[in-house]
Amino acid sequence: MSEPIIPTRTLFIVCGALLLLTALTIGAYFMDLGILHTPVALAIAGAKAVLILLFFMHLRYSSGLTRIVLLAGLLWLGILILGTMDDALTRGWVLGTAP
Amino acid sequence: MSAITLPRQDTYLNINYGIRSWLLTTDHKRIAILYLVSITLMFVIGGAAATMMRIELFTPASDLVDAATYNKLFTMHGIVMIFFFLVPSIPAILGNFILPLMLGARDLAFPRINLLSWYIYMLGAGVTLWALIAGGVDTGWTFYTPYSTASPTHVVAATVGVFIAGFSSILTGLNFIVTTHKLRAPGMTWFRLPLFVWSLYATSLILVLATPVLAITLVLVAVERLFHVGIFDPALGGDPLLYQHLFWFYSHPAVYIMVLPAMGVVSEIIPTFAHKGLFGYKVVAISSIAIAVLGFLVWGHHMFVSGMSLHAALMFSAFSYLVAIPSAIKVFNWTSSLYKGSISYDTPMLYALGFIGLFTIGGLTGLYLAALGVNVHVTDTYFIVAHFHYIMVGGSVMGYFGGLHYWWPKMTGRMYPEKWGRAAAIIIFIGFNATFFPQFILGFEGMPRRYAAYPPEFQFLNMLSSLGAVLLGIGYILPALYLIPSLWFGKQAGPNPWDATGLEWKTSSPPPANNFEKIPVVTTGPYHYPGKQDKVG
Amino acid sequence: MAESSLRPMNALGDTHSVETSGAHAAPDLQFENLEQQHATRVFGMWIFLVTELMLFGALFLMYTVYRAFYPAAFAEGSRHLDLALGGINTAVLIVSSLCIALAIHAARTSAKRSQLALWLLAAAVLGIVFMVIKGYEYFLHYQNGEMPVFNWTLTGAGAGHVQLFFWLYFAMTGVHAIHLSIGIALVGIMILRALLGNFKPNAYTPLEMTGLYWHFVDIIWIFLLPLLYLIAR
Amino acid sequence: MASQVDMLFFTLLAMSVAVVVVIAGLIVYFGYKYRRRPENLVADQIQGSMRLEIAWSVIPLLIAMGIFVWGARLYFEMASPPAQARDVYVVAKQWMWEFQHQDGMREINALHVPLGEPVRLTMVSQDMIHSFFVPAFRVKQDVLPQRYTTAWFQATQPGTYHLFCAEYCGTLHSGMVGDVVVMAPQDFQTWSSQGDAETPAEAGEHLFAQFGCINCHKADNSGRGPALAGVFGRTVTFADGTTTVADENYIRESILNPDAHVVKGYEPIMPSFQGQLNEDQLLQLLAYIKSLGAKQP
Repeated sequence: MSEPIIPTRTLFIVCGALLLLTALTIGAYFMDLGILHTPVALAIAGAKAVLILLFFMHLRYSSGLTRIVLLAGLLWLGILILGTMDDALTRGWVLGTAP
Repeated sequence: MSAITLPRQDTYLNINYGIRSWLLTTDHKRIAILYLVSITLMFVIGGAAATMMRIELFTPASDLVDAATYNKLFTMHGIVMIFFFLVPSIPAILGNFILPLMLGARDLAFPRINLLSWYIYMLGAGVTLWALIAGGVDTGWTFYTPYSTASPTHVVAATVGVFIAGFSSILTGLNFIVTTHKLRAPGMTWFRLPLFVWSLYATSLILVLATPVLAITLVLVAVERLFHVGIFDPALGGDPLLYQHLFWFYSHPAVYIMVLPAMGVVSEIIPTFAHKGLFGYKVVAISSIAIAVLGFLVWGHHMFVSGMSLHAALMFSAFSYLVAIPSAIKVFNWTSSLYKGSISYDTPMLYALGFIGLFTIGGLTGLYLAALGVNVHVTDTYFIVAHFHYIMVGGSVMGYFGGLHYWWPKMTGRMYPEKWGRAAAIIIFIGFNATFFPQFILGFEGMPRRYAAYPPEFQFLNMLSSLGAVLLGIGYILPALYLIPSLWFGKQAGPNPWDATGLEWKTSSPPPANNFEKIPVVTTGPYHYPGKQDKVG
Repeated sequence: MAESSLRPMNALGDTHSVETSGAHAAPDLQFENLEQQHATRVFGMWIFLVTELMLFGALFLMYTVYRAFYPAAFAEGSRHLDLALGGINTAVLIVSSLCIALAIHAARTSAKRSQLALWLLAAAVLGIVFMVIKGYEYFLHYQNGEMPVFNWTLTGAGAGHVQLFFWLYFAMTGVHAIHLSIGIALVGIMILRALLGNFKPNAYTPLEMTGLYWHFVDIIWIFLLPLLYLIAR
Repeated sequence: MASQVDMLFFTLLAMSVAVVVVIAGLIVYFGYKYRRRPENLVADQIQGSMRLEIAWSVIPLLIAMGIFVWGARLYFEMASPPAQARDVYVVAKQWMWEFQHQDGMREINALHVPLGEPVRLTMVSQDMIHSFFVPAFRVKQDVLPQRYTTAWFQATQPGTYHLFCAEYCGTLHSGMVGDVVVMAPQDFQTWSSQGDAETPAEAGEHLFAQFGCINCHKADNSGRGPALAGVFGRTVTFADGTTTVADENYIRESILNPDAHVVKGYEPIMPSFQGQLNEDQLLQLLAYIKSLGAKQP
């Protein structure tokens, strides 16, 4: 309860930034980015998530413990996806030949 | 009621009476007792299925039950024992009872969620049992697709039951993590926590992080079955190996859910009965966390012959060896703790020593399975059946029985008959080895698992195993025969019958509803026994 | 500590079920003070959100694997989605998150129940708007024969893989919609409690937890938008 | 291969016996020596020893890494069949094994192989996941639906050996067993010459004509699809610039989902043959396409 109260102005700015980023990601969709399409879209989504986490979920003002909890969750999600993709993407990997 | 009349003392048991006071309780100790009753019931059901299987396997042909029934038996045995006995047993019974006491807290952080998780467990168990009674399930506890979407049995109900029970696990894990972080008594720093708390914390991490993955996967299997088309369907380009990845992402760490708490119990019992601190306390504590973390990197070693890529097989094999190290460290430290101790052989200690021996064998055979070339031959045979029973039964169940005897006086206020206790421990140890050691040889000779009928040359070893199972069965029945009467006829225990050091022994037995008259202040490490202090060692 | 142990037990022997939402209430038995109780509950919520992350994580994994296997079919499936509706829904959820944040701000700065309840109501209404738009999208998929099992008319080579995409689309958006419905229900309860005057500037724990949940559900959607709608033109 | 696997297995066995003897021996020895007696009521409080901890972490780790490398080498050998291996096609279904030899012999739940010659299995399942397991040869490989997996072995002793399905596949899983019969090479010759059925490659050639594949995949590369001679085992380049080695699974995908990967320079016009060919026929087409490669110089 000792968490600071975030001023409404900040909240409105964050919301505006989120809406802007949404417009940006849809704009990027109509540009010809080639292979960068998905990375750009995911980077924008990541930025939006960080904004929400920091201000709406006030991670910016929370204890280190909360951040560790979140990072642990992301790390485990990473383990799940990387471990499985390691199999899925290398099935064609036969000895003596390139993947 | 009581055989001996004593001055009345306020305890969590006699604070009030009646079925309502139990079913609506939020006292972690009463919830632990609720779990004890329901989980014991599930153990009996799972055990009955195992008994039927061992009788059937006495002869090569499938003569006692037909193949379809046999398949349902091993499925029922697996589902009930894993999801409804091994996973919840130590955390939900012993952990629930002891964790707040050990921390010096009055309850868990979320008492009502704790009760809710018991109801969820009962609901999950009920749905699963309905599936088993209504005609059974024959997919094996692994629910591998595409068979689980094609099997003509009650797969949906069984997966839904396991799904529901998963939330019970998640809530228990969540409760333990938050409690350990936020409700420690004054002075109870992280490195003053008893090792049982460390192991429960590590277990809870796995419960919280792995269970949701299994939950959503099983839901999708159920949906796929109901609509006859879906995400794992090979005909659409779906990948059955993806199911296996998701399944083992939970189910391999689940092995550590089952065995880590037992390791914690052993780490409590050894100091108490050797009257000395555990050798390498910090290393043992951190190794629990290491097991929990590394345990998430190895799930693919269940899939070495599944058609997984060579590259992934290499990775998972290498990581599997890494996770062996913290387990080995624990074994070495437990053994070293006996050095220059003052050792007494009460029942819990017998279970703990049995645990070390059986877990060592189980762990070492894990190295065979992690070796890619050897794994190809012995996986999916009785070798692997023997291996995981050494870990889960030789490890977890020994730990559970050890812990149950160790904390029985605290939970009930009564002592169990020591001679009977020791006899049962020894019978279980012998019966266990007689049952499962022959299965290593069977597996190496090539007998596949989940076979209702088998070639006649495997009969001798199967007979040995079945006879051993009779002894094991007797060993498991014995504790029920002396523990229940001890509630009325047992000797009064007193607050600290074992001369142990944990905070749980600093309050009366059974504890009062609020756990402590006054919250204790902690000033020393967990196993502070008198004796010559050796700093270097 | 000592004083809480002297608190009388109620008739059920349930020593812990004292409702503590008002500022005047004492903390639950196991807590030393309200501060600790608040911190503990919020921490518990974060752990719960991590389990939710892993739940969605399994779906994200399935998506990743199949998209890597069948990129063309996923691009094809994505072209069947209505980006305008998806975009509008994203904006709707973002604004609803703002409303929740403003509601908590109101709870912590002013004692006016009506202001708090209004922001909550706005969030709930926006949540319902999202569900209505989502339902309309589902209806369009049904009409266009893009709903596996119920009405599936896409044929031709690779249609199986497109169907896989739609399975994942319905699984991911469906699980998200279930979560959002729970969120709307929670906010509904919060509105009632706000009107009853349950919250005070120093007693708003349930609001805080509801807010965390709502924002989390929002974040999931923020990732669903590019993954499902924005694959390739 | 069997003897190599056993070598590692028994090395591990010797090591584990040693470890168990040491641990159990120490427990019994300490347990007896330091049992609680009136003169031994107070224990020595030994906190631990960092040196010991490091020793018993690092040494087992080094040993474990050694075993890992050893096991991985064996696994790699198991995954690389010799080039001149005899091809056998396997179709698994509930609850039987079907084998098809290159010279036309077909058999069910029995596999005849010549002594001393490496045999390479290309396997696919028609329904569930099965697993091809011959304990005597230390070979085991899951058989998947819609995807080819391979395994190989070389018999060193004549005789009859158990063949098991090792992956649970439904009611009669334990009945999905058969025999592997290892015969002296000349006996095998006699046995395999009994068959007068067409070979898989011949059958595949007929299918190639019957399903009209030949209209586009013309031998002189003048058709709308690429010529298939020599394509097997070659690296092919797709329209998006990625490449792959044309193996069994790629050929399979090209027949059933031709749009998934279109070879550079060609239009995605090939229809899918999903549902029109059974597993046997797919293997026959595969055999034919492979045989085309063999004809190339």
